[in-house]
Amino acid sequence: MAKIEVNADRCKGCLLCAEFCPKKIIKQSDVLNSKGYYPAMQTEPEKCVGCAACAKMCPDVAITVYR
Amino acid sequence: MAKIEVNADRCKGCLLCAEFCPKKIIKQSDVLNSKGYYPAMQTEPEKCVGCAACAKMCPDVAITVYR
Amino acid sequence: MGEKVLMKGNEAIGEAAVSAGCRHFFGYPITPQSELPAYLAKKMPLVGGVFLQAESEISAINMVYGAACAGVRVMTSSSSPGVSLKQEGISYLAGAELPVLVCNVQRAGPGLGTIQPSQADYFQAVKGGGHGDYRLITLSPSSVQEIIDLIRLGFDLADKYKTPAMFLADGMLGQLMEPVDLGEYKSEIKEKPWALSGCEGRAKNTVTSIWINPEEMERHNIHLQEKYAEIKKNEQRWENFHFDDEAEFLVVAHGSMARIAKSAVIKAREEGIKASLIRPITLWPFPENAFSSLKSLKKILVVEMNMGQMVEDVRLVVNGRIPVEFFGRAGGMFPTVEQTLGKIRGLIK
Amino acid sequence: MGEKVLMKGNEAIGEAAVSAGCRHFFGYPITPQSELPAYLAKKMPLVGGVFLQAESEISAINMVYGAACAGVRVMTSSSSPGVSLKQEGISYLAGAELPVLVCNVQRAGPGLGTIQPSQADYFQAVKGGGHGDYRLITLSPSSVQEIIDLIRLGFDLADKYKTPAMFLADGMLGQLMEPVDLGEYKSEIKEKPWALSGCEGRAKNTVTSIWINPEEMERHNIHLQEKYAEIKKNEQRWENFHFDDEAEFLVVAHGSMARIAKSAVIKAREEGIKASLIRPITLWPFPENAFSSLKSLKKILVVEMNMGQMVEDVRLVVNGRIPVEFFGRAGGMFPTVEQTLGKIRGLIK
Amino acid sequence: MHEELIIAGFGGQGVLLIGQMIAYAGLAENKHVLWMPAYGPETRGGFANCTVMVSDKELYSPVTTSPSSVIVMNLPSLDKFERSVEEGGLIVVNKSLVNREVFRGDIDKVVVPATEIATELGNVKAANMVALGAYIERRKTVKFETLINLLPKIFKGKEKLIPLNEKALIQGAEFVKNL
Amino acid sequence: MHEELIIAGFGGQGVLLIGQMIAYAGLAENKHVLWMPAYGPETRGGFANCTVMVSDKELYSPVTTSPSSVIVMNLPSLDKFERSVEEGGLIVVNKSLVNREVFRGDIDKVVVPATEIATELGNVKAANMVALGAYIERRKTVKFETLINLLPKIFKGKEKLIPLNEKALIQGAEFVKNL
Amino acid sequence: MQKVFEKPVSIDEKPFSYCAGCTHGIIHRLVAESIDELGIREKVIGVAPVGCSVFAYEFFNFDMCSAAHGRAPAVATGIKRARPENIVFTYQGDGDLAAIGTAEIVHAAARAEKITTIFVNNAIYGMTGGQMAPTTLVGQKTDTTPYGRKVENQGYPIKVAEMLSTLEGANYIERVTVISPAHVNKAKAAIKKAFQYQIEGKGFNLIEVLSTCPSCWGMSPIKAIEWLKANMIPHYPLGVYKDGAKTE
Amino acid sequence: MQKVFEKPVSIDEKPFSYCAGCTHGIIHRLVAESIDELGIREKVIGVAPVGCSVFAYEFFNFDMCSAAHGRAPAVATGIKRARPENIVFTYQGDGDLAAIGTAEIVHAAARAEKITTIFVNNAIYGMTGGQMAPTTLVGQKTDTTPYGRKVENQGYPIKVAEMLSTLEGANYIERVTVISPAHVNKAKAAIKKAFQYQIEGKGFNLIEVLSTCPSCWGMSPIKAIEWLKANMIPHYPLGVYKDGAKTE
Ligand SMILES: Cc1ncc(C[n+]2csc(CCOP(=O)(O)OP(=O)(O)O)c2C)c(N)n1
Ligand SMILES: Cc1ncc(C[n+]2csc(CCOP(=O)(O)OP(=O)(O)O)c2C)c(N)n1
Ligand code: SF4
Ligand code: SF4
Ligand code: SF4
Ligand code: SF4
Ligand code: SF4
Ligand code: SF4
Ligand SMILES: [Mg+2]
Ligand SMILES: [Mg+2]
Repeated sequence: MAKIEVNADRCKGCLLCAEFCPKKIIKQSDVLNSKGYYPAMQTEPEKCVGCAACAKMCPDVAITVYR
Repeated sequence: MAKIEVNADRCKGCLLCAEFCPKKIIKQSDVLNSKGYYPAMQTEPEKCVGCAACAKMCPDVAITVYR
Repeated sequence: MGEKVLMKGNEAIGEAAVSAGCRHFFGYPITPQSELPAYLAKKMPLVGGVFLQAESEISAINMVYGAACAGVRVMTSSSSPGVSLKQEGISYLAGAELPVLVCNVQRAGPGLGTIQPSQADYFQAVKGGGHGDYRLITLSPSSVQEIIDLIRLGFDLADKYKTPAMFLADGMLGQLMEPVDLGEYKSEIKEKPWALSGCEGRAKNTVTSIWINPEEMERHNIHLQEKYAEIKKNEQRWENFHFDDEAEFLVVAHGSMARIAKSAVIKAREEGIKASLIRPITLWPFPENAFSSLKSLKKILVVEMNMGQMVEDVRLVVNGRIPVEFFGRAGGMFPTVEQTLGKIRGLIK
Repeated sequence: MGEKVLMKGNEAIGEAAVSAGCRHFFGYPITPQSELPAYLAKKMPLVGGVFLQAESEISAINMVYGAACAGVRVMTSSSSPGVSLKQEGISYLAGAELPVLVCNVQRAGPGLGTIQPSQADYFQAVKGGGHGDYRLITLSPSSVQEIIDLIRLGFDLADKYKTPAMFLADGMLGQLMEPVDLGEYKSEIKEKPWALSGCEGRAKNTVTSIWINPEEMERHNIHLQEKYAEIKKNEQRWENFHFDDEAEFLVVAHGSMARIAKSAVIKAREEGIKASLIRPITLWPFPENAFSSLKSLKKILVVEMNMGQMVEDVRLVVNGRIPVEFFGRAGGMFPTVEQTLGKIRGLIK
Repeated sequence: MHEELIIAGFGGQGVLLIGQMIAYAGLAENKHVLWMPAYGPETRGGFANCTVMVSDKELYSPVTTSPSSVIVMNLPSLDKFERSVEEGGLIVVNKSLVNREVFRGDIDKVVVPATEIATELGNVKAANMVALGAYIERRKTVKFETLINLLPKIFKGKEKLIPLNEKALIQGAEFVKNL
Repeated sequence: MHEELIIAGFGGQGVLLIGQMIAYAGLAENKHVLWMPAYGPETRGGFANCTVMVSDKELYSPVTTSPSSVIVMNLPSLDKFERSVEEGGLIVVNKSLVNREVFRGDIDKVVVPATEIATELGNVKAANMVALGAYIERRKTVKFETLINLLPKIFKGKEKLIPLNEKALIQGAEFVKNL
Repeated sequence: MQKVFEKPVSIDEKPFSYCAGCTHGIIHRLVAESIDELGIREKVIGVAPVGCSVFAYEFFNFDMCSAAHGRAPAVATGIKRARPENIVFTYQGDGDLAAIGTAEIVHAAARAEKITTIFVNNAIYGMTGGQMAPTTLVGQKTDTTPYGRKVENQGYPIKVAEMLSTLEGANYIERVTVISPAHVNKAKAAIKKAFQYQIEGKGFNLIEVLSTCPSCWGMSPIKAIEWLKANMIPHYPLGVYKDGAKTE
Repeated sequence: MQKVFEKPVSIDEKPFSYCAGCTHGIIHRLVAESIDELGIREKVIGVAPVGCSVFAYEFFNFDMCSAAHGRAPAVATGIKRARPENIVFTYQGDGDLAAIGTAEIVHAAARAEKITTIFVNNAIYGMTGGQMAPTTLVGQKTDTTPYGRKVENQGYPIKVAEMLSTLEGANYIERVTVISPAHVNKAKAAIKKAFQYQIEGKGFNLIEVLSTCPSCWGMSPIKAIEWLKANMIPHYPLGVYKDGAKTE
């Protein structure tokens, strides 16, 4: 059991997290955040292995990982 | 047959020439030049082999060598 | 008269330099003048010129020194912090009497400050930011067209007097886009028999700024001062704007600030205030002649995008004849038309 | 009162700095101030201080910036060309409000110039050689004893106002040896809660000179100007020499030049000329208060070891009330007692 | 005629470009013109705006604190510039990105769903042209044809974009005509 | 008492040192004193000179163009400074390195073979002390004993040089007494 | 569930101002994590450069100052000499460190200054809008090399790690990158070690981090990572260039 | 009898102002001889530094200018870019080149600037009276290291030839000295080659010459030569560090 939380206010929608998620379970949301970016979101939390690859690649320290 | 000429006005009496002359035939003169130095002079020209070691070591381009 | 084209101030600097025969530019990137190096990086190779990005402003000013020694027309450009770094080099250029053009597209300081426009490097340019007694011909444009004209003039004056010239603009002008007429321009490039080119067929040439013997150093300084006196006599330039025999109030402003002040003067005139304006074009030599007769004037207002610099030169030339007031804002903020108008109204009291 | 000892000006700078609690010196060699680093290179290790020869004047001023960020009393020293190189750094120090002491033992320029004494960096020090609107508290000593006093004062004022101070001497004073009384001196070292020391037990501290938002930048500039106004109000210092209600002629000179001018004033008095002298000690703030009442004065003569710099500040304060004349020499040459006397005599006509 | 116009929006919405087009058009019609961007440290993202002036008379101050017209492409720009429009001036609002009314009652308002119209035309990026078309139709600062004639110059090297942008300009103008 | 003295010679002849000694002695006698070297770019070789002032009054100008006394240790220094001595002033000449007469008739002259005397004493370098002794004997700017008392301080760490220099000082003074 | 990854304490609340996908942000985080893990946050003093990271003092949560362009090593020297007990580091771009600041970094290294430098090499001047850097690759187009960097005009890119490794005063020099989680792990270890050495009183320590600049390279963040891998790494080989010089 | 050795034409009549026995003079002569032999005197433009050789323009008999302290490589770059057909060289001391001028020399080398640099390393600042240079040896006493250079305070001496050889733009770098006729011969060959390369359009070329400073070292000229041999050569090994980089 694992999951991630994306801090939508820090996220800039660069999608490096999505690119490096081994499970390919991160997508861009279609709701603009306060700074005009579409933040990332986890699509299928149940597949998450909590590897933190996404968080390690996040340039905006927007991801918290739980396991 | 060889000899050197020391330009007494350029010479500063550092005696590097004397030090490196293989024949040890250069000495300091005891007549002050216009700048207050005692220039070098060749003592036994007949022993000079014209090797120019003196001239090569002269920092003031004061030596002309003839052969 | 050629066709008018729209041009950004920073690009106009580059275009004018090339049209003045400048084929060598050495600079280091800094906002807000970046369009200039970008423009010349594109253009120079096309006209057989040299664009070189130096490793620093210090290298750039010394490359400029070298190219000037070699006798070519050469320019460098930067903005405030970068120009501070060039001060030693500028003093060397003045001492060695080398003609070059240095551009400062001013931003606000002190320190790293901000990239917004400012006129706070006036003192640095006209009083000498570097060491020793020297002066820089200092030109302040007020429109993109005038950028073209003054860049060309800057090269010509530098060559004529064998001295470095400073082109002192600000970030607002650098970004401003206006129509310009490039016209036909033929700069007369002076012979430079003193330049370094290899001593073939002549005695060796030497360029230096060291005169270790104080008697010689003083002679050189006196020579420089005589040259500066000559420049002061010949090269004062300014614009009179509604400055006539009836004017009661005079605004003095230069560069972008003069544009804003002109709008304020017009509004003041619409209100019936006999306002006028002098716009110094040469900051050094300061256009003292513009103030020779103050006629019907009651008060002078100096407006600057700084905390009060040119006002000192105005006070020096007015020398107590009439009151000189000051209004300025700093840090990338500038007096607006309304604020300036308010200050003009305030003069009446 | 302690025992008097003979000391060279340059060494006195070092000794005074140490006595003022300065334990950090960063500099780069240059004539004619070399005795100072040599002195501190010997002394600092003995008092647990740091002497570091930087790789350049630019590094030195930035090391000084770093040490000042860390909250210690710190000094750098150079001579004219080297001080030009420090201009960006000085502007940063002013912007970041860091208290440091910068010494300039002036030599003649422009350019490499000569190593003989000069006062030609007056403009650079008091008008701002760097970019942006800032001011440096600028102190000009006239004797070795005063070097001791003003170095100490410089540190205290820098701390008090959180601003860089410039100690502006010249090669003549640097080489001059005179008796000094080191006295008992206890500098009150201010707490510096803003300094960087690691954020243990408190919120993080930040030192910077960037205010990218122009509104904030202007606020910061206004804050600086208010501080400068405060300094101008509180810290003007000067010496009156035979300047009384009957004086008809006033000489204004500072530093070494004031010494020569005093001898000339004395000779003029012997000739029956009612001569007097004002010696500015703070060059910035310029001692305007000294000129508040010009009483019986007929003429003012400003004498400088340059081509005319401080004379502008005198003219600004006199503002046309009476004529201000100038005499100066440059390039390591300086007005002699006889020449100055001649100029004083000339005022009578 | 003396127009002082501010155009504001997000970076990337092309507000600088349409400002330059008006300046070019004014120049082509022998007017006095100027164009000036507001620049910030972060050229990427953030806000962008520019000032354009077109006049029969010589232009002095390049900055205006009371523009005669304003085009706002998003909400923050409306918030920032609404108050500055001079009395009787014009405001053009990109309704698609502005979810509130214009409060001012003393100015002319053109509220156009520029982004939506552009999206319909096939490229959201042409919203600036829609707004420009609407503005010119209402204000007539320059002639509409002058703008259309500029397109080949503006899109030099990207000629395939011309028809779309021309259509967007026209739609913007049409929208106003049909108001 | 107000003495303005210039001491000049080759670099290495110790002219700066004897200047400092006079200043130290003056200080010890509670006089106003100053000492200033003339410095050049080439510290090595070349010429050296310094100015010393000793006075009952406060000292202002540290430079003098008309010294009350001059000590010249070689010919170029005589050439350079002879004319500047004020009327009625004193010139001390190291005869050993000056192969001409002093022209001035309006000043006091002490011509002493300082280098020769020093060589006889065993060290040519003490010529400066000979000249100093001669100068002080004639001019009495400071007391002779004050100078002698200074020697341990001046030659701290090189104490073995004291007797020679003391002798040189005395010989210089004796030479003048016997003139 | 437990938090296994979160924002380090040494990162401040204020969101970064970097462009989307710019790896400056990853490097910031690695610095902050290292400082947290070493327990030195309250002893650290950082020096921000002039470059895109000019506002680093807003993003890190400890004492910081900003230096003039290129002079961070001199500023850090001033701080370290004044407070040898603190941990001092500079964070610098390639324009800052390898152009205008060349003398300062060379001499900080030569002096064996006991500081740590994080050197972010993105082969371009980001902040000023994309001009050539000393590390710009041959052929690379930038604002000031519109026809591509040419050897005849601009010479060769400088390999900072290699150059500084010739200096005896350099204690630890490694080149890393952050273009994959594995690279990030390695980079983190290097950065931490560069601080660890300083804690042990050893200097000079520098980590060169190859970084992307999607904005000025004109690429998406992901394309930028690919470009870095394909073009930068071959010219700037990753690895340890120096470790444990003879400073004790 | 024929003249077999005389003052080169490229040496001016004016006697040198160097101290007696200072090897700056030998190096001057070697530069002049090389220029004479290559027949380029009328094409040469030299750049004098700030240092004891600040007056070099008086001693050489061809076009010269003097640069600000440390900036000779930038000045030479300006000249060479303006007049590529001329032969441009700088003559610089160790303070000038390796301290204040570090950035300028590194970047001239990185740019493969087609110039020649004669670098006179005498481990001290001569002109200003004997302060520490970046090349001052550990333990060496100078005016500003009165207790000897200490690694803890001033770090390690910089090996310029080694450092610059890491730059791809450096074409030819050799370290020589002039402490015996044989060394003089070698130094001459190196200097001549450094000009020859420039004639062929190749740069950057630098010859580091270990040189004495009898005055500031406080030694007789002959003792100074011995000291150089015993102390400097072990730390600054003679030899070719780079030859024929990939500039064409
Ligand atoms: C003295 C000075 N020169 C130039 C500048 C302009 N400037 C700001 S940042 C920068 C370069 C930034 O590039 P880099 O160091 O590579 O950092 P990046 O933005 O790529 O992270 C320049 C030239 C300045 N602020 N100060
Ligand atoms: C900007 C500046 N800083 C410092 C100086 C003072 N200065 C003159 S020469 C010199 C160093 C000379 O040493 P080096 O380059 O080794 O040459 P050398 O005299 O030993 O041949 C210095 C620091 C100067 N003239 N200008
Ligand atoms: S923790 Fe791993 S699996 Fe889960 S979202 Fe992140 S990268 Fe994907
Ligand atoms: S990597 Fe970070 S900033 Fe980028 S999309 Fe993912 S969460 Fe957002
Ligand atoms: S040429 Fe040779 S032998 Fe003759 S004097 Fe010179 S060194 Fe001696
Ligand atoms: S080497 Fe030259 S300067 Fe030295 S003593 Fe011999 S001739 Fe004279
Ligand atoms: S410009 Fe480049 S380096 Fe700067 S923040 Fe944007 S992507 Fe990063
Ligand atoms: S000081 Fe040293 S380097 Fe300079 S000329 Fe004298 S011996 Fe040569
Ligand atoms: Mg970069
Ligand atoms: Mg040296």
